[in-house]
Amino acid sequence: MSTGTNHTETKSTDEFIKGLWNENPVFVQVLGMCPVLAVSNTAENALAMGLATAFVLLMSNTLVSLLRNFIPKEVRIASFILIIATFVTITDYAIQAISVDLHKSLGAFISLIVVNCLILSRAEAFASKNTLGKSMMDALGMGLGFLFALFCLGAVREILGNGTFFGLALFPDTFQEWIVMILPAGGFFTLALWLLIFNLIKQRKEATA
Amino acid sequence: MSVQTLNISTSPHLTKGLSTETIMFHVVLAMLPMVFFAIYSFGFNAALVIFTAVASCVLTEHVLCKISKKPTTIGDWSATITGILLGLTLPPIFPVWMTFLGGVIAIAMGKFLFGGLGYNAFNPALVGRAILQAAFPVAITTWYGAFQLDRFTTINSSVLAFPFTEPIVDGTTGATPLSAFKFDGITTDATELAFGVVSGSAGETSAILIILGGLYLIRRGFMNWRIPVAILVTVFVFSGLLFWIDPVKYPSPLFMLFSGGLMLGAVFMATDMVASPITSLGVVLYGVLIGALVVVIRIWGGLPEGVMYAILLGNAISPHIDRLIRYRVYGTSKVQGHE
Amino acid sequence: MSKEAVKPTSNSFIMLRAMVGIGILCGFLIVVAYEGTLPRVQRLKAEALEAAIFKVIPGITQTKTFMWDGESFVPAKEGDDPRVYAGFDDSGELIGVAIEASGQGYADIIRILYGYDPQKQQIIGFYVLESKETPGLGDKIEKDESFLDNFIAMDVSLTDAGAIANPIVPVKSGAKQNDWEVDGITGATISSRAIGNILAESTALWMPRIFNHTSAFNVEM
Amino acid sequence: MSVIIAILVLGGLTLLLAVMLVIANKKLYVYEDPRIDVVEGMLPHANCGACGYPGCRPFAEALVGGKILPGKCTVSSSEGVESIAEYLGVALGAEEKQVARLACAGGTNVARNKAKYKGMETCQAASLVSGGGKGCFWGCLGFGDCEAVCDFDAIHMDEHGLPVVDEDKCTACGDCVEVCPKDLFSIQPINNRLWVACKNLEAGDEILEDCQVACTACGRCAMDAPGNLITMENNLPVIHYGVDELTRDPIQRCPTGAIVWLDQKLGAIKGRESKPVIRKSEREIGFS
Amino acid sequence: MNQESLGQIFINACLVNNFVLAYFLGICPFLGVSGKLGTATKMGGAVMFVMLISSMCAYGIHALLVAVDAEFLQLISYIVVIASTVQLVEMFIKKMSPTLFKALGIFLPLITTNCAILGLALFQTNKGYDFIQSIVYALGAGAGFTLALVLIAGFREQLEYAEVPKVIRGTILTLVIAGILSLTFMGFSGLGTQ
Amino acid sequence: MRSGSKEERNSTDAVLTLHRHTFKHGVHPPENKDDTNGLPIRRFPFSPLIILPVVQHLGAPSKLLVKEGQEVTRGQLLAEADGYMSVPLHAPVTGKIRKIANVPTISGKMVPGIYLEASPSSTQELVEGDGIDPDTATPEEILAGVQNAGIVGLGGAAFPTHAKLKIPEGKRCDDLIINGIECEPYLTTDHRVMLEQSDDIYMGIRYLLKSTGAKRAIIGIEANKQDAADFLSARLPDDLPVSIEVVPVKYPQGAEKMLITALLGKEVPSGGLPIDVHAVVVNVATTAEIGRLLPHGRGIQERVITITGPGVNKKGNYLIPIGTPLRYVLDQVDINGRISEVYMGGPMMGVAVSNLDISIVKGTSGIVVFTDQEVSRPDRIYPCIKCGACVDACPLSLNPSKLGILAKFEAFDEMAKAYHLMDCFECGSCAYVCPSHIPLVQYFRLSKSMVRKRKAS
Ligand SMILES: Cc1cc2nc3c(=O)[nH]c(=O)nc-3n(C[C@H](O)[C@@H](O)[C@H](O)COP(=O)(O)O)c2cc1C
Ligand SMILES: Cc1cc2nc3c(=O)[nH]c(=O)nc-3n(C[C@H](O)[C@H](O)[C@H](O)COP(=O)(O)O)c2cc1C
Ligand SMILES: Cc1cc2nc3c(=O)[nH]c(=O)nc-3n(C[C@H](O)[C@H](O)[C@H](O)COP(=O)(O)O)c2cc1C
Ligand SMILES: Cc1cc2nc3c(=O)[nH]c(=O)nc-3n(C[C@H](O)[C@H](O)[C@H](O)CO)c2cc1C
Ligand code: SF4
Ligand code: SF4
Ligand code: SF4
Ligand code: SF4
Ligand code: FES
Repeated sequence: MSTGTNHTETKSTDEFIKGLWNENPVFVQVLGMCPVLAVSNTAENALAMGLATAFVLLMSNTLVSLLRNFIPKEVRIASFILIIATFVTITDYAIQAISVDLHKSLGAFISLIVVNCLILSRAEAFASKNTLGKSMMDALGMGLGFLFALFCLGAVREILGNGTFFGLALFPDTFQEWIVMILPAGGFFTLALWLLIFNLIKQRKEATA
Repeated sequence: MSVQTLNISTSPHLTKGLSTETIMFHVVLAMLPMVFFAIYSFGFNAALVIFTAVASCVLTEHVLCKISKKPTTIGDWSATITGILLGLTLPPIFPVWMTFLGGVIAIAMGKFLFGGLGYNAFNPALVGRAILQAAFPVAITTWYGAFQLDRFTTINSSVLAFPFTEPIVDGTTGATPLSAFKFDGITTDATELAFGVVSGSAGETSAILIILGGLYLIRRGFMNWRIPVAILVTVFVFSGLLFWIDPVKYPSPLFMLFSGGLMLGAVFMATDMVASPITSLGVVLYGVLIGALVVVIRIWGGLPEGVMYAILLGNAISPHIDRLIRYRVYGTSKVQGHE
Repeated sequence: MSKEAVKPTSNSFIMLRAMVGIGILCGFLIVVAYEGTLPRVQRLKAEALEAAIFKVIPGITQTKTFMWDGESFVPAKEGDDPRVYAGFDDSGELIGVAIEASGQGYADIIRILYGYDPQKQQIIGFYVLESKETPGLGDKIEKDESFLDNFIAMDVSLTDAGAIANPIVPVKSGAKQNDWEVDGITGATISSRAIGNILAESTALWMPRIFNHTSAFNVEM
Repeated sequence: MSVIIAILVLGGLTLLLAVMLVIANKKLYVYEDPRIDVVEGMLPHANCGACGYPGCRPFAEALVGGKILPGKCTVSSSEGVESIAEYLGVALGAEEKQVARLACAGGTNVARNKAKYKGMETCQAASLVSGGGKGCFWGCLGFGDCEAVCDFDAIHMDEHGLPVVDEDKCTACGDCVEVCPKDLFSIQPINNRLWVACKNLEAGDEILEDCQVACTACGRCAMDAPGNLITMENNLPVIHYGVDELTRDPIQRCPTGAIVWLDQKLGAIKGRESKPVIRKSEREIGFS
Repeated sequence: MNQESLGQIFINACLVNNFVLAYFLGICPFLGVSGKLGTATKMGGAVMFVMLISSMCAYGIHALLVAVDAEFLQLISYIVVIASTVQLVEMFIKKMSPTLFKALGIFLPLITTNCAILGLALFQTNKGYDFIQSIVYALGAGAGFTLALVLIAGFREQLEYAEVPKVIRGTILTLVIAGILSLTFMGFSGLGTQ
Repeated sequence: MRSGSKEERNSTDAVLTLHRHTFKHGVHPPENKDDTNGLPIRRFPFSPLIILPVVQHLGAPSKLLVKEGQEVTRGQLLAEADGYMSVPLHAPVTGKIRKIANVPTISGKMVPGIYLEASPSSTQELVEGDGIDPDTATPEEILAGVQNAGIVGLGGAAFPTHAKLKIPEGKRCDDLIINGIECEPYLTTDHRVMLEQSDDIYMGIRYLLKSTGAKRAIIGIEANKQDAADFLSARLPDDLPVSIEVVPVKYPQGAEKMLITALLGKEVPSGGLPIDVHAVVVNVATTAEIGRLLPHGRGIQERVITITGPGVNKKGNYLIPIGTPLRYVLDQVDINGRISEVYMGGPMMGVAVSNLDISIVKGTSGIVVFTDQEVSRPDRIYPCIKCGACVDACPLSLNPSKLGILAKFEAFDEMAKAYHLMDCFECGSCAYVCPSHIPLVQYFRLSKSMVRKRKAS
């Protein structure tokens, strides 16, 4: 597996890949669950939320990595939170400037990116210890991994729950929507389903390995 | 004396001779009159719904056992019970494909995930119904009148809706007594309710047969009588109190007792021993809680009926009841309630 | 394995400096973003509101915001409350007034905007600004044609005493007989009732005010 | 204007927070040796307890505290142990590898059951029901509790229902010793290859009825063994490892094959004298 | 100003719009700390406590920001103030009562980065609650969080001893139970309207 | 209820009436006593070989006094008590010690023992020691007499009776309870003893009252043995403060804790002994044995055993010498068909026999034999469906359902800490009623042994 072991110097691309798959923040680490569940009722929302999160993650990882030698250990958490909150605020305004409707449907969850455990944990566990380049790759990987997961959920929930994909009707008019998928319960169930799929894949891999 | 092999095993060497399978089978027997009455009053539609529910539950159970490489457990009748109860809680013109899905959900999510027979945290049939209700709220609140003349000649197009398509009901739909009360303030006569000449879920319409089935199981010792009694008494007393305060605003306690899914729920669903508390006192508390929730949801909530939600909440509380309410162990001074 | 040595307890000053420095930097970044996006955000919001007003008062070309100062309507400035939006046609003639109202729905607060025609004493348009009702069920209040038809010409005429003659009442689907009744939606009874109740409450407050002060809206554009 | 407000507000807030943290930092700092984390990271995290500590972290604490040497960890590979020793600058402290040994050879082909046990299929449970029904009270019941308990996959039941220890995988954690209700396992240095594979305390040939490879306490092995290598105690031979050099000779004296030589490759070797038991099938249960 | 009665606010925040089961807030601790009932109750207590504090803080900060016309700093100020207050409280408890700290303290840092806390602050501002309403809102939300946590923990403790298929054990099972509970809580809908 | 004074007895000459109190929960297994409860006690022939484990009691092993080859006479001391928790062993027959070697026991363990060959020609006359007079002896003398007679509890536990009778410092005994319940299905030993050895029982009570200092004795009898109760009350000597109480038929009424609750309305504290509620419980057969042996200074060498079950043709209540091999016993009573299970004790608590070479010991109260046809063990075990039947059966109000699930997942510590595992006395009521056929008692026995093991290590 590609997580850098032994003597080979880890490559930045490894950092990228690991976030996408091996250490996927949602399916493997189970982090940042609130937005994953709340804003994945349509593929579009999921995508937007994923992008917003990835952006904040990238920016904050970058800044944290840049400032890592200036921040004493004792105040690091507080400093990270400050930095993250800043980028979240910026993102919030940016989305408002793009589309009021989008902002309405993402709701309070843009603000809640601040407390997304994923971002703080990457800042703390990775960016504060690694060089700028690696930290950015890590952020990109994790961000895209997060986006990917969100999208997986959003797609399933929208297709079953609404009969559409990115707002486009997929089925004839007579399609019966499964409204439960759009409800909170559907979020829990869909995440459980994806986790199950991931676990099964993992299990199979281990069995063959 | 010819001895070859002695068998050895632990005491006790006697058993009462009752088995889980027997209990479950008798529950099925006790429900049969209801099933027949449902078919009698709602015709082929109900027959198809109930049959589909049972078939899908049993099939799901069998397939899951195969997948997990365990011997099949369909012989213990518990999947059949789940299927019958699921079928009985659905509207008689519920589409077959949705019913089938409900059966799969009930067994897979309500039972198998938790470890199968004996471990289900919630009542599997109600898990199936709850998810169906959330997924297809319109279809599951589309009621059909009982004793339609053509009930043994035609099958409603809604029942045969093509999988994944919206059902289209032909004929007029009827409001259930509860929603008639909630939204239009009309109450229905309690005797009509008791004998089941109203519209509603397939199995909830005849209180008398439900009670008879329950009495049979109680007599055979297969059912804990405290649960239905606690629920029904609580509903009666609570709603009676409200009725006494303001008979215009609140429905009569008899109406509360005999309408909706209360009877079926109290007698056959809240009594599922797996998801209910184990001690007598705990069971009474559980019943009182369910009864109170039913009244609260029906009277103050946004939904006309709350039996399903009340029972599921009761299931959620029952591990805590079991933790807090235990028998006082012989020779100890205090009731065990702590960790 | 990171080989980094554990830092000894840092100098307090370094900590203060780092935190305050970051704080100021952050403040600065936020202000820049805020100031940078503000005009566009405001414009988008105004446009969205305007679009909604145009929808609920058909046939207007311009709008103007008014505030109720307790006695009459005066042109509103930024941030004034409570307010209504008057809609005019090309000729500057008052066509109707749009009013915002809100109340508890099935899931959460529903915010609506409705248009009132003081001439005909009718509600002439209806739009949901914000709702979290169940998609597929409760959100029929935004989309269901027959439900929206309720609000094309809904009677809110006043009695001589200045109260609503026939308060708005929600009724069960298909039971509508009078212009002041809101015909419910099957499967979304709660949400549709909520709309009826919100309207009933809001109209009782605003109709007399607007009807009796129509002239206050006729100001120079 | 808003720039100034923002800077004032945030500057003020962060100042407040920073001051607080500074105070906290001054008052509540607890020192923990960072090497503990590092060493713990190098350990295998099996938490097996073979080192004598309740888990890997306490062992790491003890290592850093100099209370014990890294070689006590029986699970780590030798490189792993070396790297810890190197990191801490201490000696390896490695010991002779130890493994679990089974003192019973009574598989179903040679030992018979007197009664048929019905109930929970574990040795622990069966042993509580009239001893489990095996003819030889001391013998292995064969339900494989030891196989199940071994976290290292070092025990497998053979075709005759007798556990076989994989010497490479065994870490001497002692779980099997603890779980066996008949106390058949013990932890032994790997080079103790002369082995008494019987625990029955009866003397005489009657026991052969129940198990064909039982020790009948005939004492020949002890008589002919060099020096004091073997003595008879409680009707069983006891091998005094380390007293004299181990030889394979005693196995040649044993008429039943209860005393064996555990060859690294070939497994247990019985003496020529012992009656070969060629039966593969299970012996019938019961008696007349 | 919001007109909801205090009882309505409480029921809405606790049951109808339960933070965990309907709003998806605080899912991480919900998944992480719901394995044992003892821990779950303590966590619930700690969250309720922190919610109270942050609700009050948010009320104060909001007033301050409105006064200096810097509402765009709302988010960052909330989070900074909440984080610091929680830390202050943590230190205070540690000093005053080591036993309470043992019961509560270890959860406090966890809670700082919990959506439910910040969500509460933001929602209460959005809804325009006054001081008393805010406090009741915080109490309701905290009670709802605790309720959800305790109900799940009851199941998880019980299901530790169940033949749950191996792939499903842990998070997946918790999510399924949470989903069913979330459906169950839908039964309360409409309760807060009267 | 009947008490000792003459006037009262005359006034209530009717049958004894049912005692109202009983304990909570319990079960009603079919009694199956009718085959043997009408059969008088009969003497069993001597087996040519007697096999005597030296330890037949709970406690320290006794010390052997004889050598291989030695001739012994019936009643002679073979082993003496080694310490306070030990009792002597007497020769049940006149004969010759063939071998001193390990002997098999019912637990499967091999323990030191004696193989004694009976001499067919000898008279089998008893050796007697010094008798003890109940009126003049001191409590200490009585205790010593009980110990010297080798008496252990014949109710099943085989606990040295003198140790139980010794009232610890600071405690007192108010009530002496004579346990004539015999709640185990099939067994009729105590029933016959009450009908045939009433004088011995009353004599025994004299000794017991004296040694414990109790003010009164209560004989507890289950309602299905009304004839025994009536018979005993008719034979009650005037001067004895004894009352006879008939209690409802319910298993396990005979467990001492349950009996105390039924008769005295008190509960023995968890982890405590009857003496903590000022009571001592002794089985009727034990009492009769004391009354029979002490006046003559004899040692116990035989006991009454019910041999019954569908596999036995000559069912009955037999007086059998201790040490008689099981194989010999079964040969004598004519076993029909193929034996498949043999229990020592009743079917609820008795122990299954794995080896017919074991012998009758002092604690054996019954032998129940089943053949292939009768034994139909449920082959399918279902998971616990939480029906609560076990919870409502457990006389100690434990939660066997929860305990069973925890045991299945090996959570032994939690069982002991939170669910009172160690209180369970393995009565089997729970497993008897369980519709899922969960081997609850086996779980608990195993769990208890694991807990003890962990505690020890
Ligand atoms: C046992 C049982 C439980 C039920 N629980 C519910 C419930 O919780 N909610 C519900 O809406 N309908 C439930 N139903 C179906 C109702 O009783 C239904 O007939 C009721 O009147 C539905 O009214 P609605 O259309 O207005 O939702 C249940 C039926 C049964 C048999
Ligand atoms: C998952 C679910 C979502 C619901 N969402 C709404 C909703 O958004 N609006 C609403 O009015 N009722 C909602 N309901 C309530 C039911 O549909 C309710 O039975 C119905 O409003 C009663 O109405 P009817 O008489 O119109 O069928 C919901 C019910 C369920 C089960
Ligand atoms: C479940 C259970 C049932 C018992 N049943 C009886 C019984 O029926 N008769 C009896 O004498 N002792 C019975 N005992 C033993 C008594 O508890 C008690 O030990 C005995 O009566 C004391 O007398 P002993 O020492 O003379 O045997 C039972 C014990 C248990 C645990
Ligand atoms: C009195 C009684 C009521 C029952 N009720 C239900 C029920 O409501 N739903 C269900 O799925 N199974 C029910 N069962 C069957 C059984 O308990 C069920 O299959 C288990 O819940 C599956 O683990 C019932 C069984 C009995 C004896
Ligand atoms: S060695 Fe012990 S634990 Fe292993 S199978 Fe034999 S009896 Fe069981
Ligand atoms: S359980 Fe026994 S065989 Fe397995 S590693 Fe431990 S000591 Fe070795
Ligand atoms: S065996 Fe133990 S748990 Fe079962 S009923 Fe008897 S005392 Fe209770
Ligand atoms: S009797 Fe058996 S199935 Fe019923 S609760 Fe007890 S253990 Fe479970
Ligand atoms: S993302 Fe909400 S608590 Fe972790």
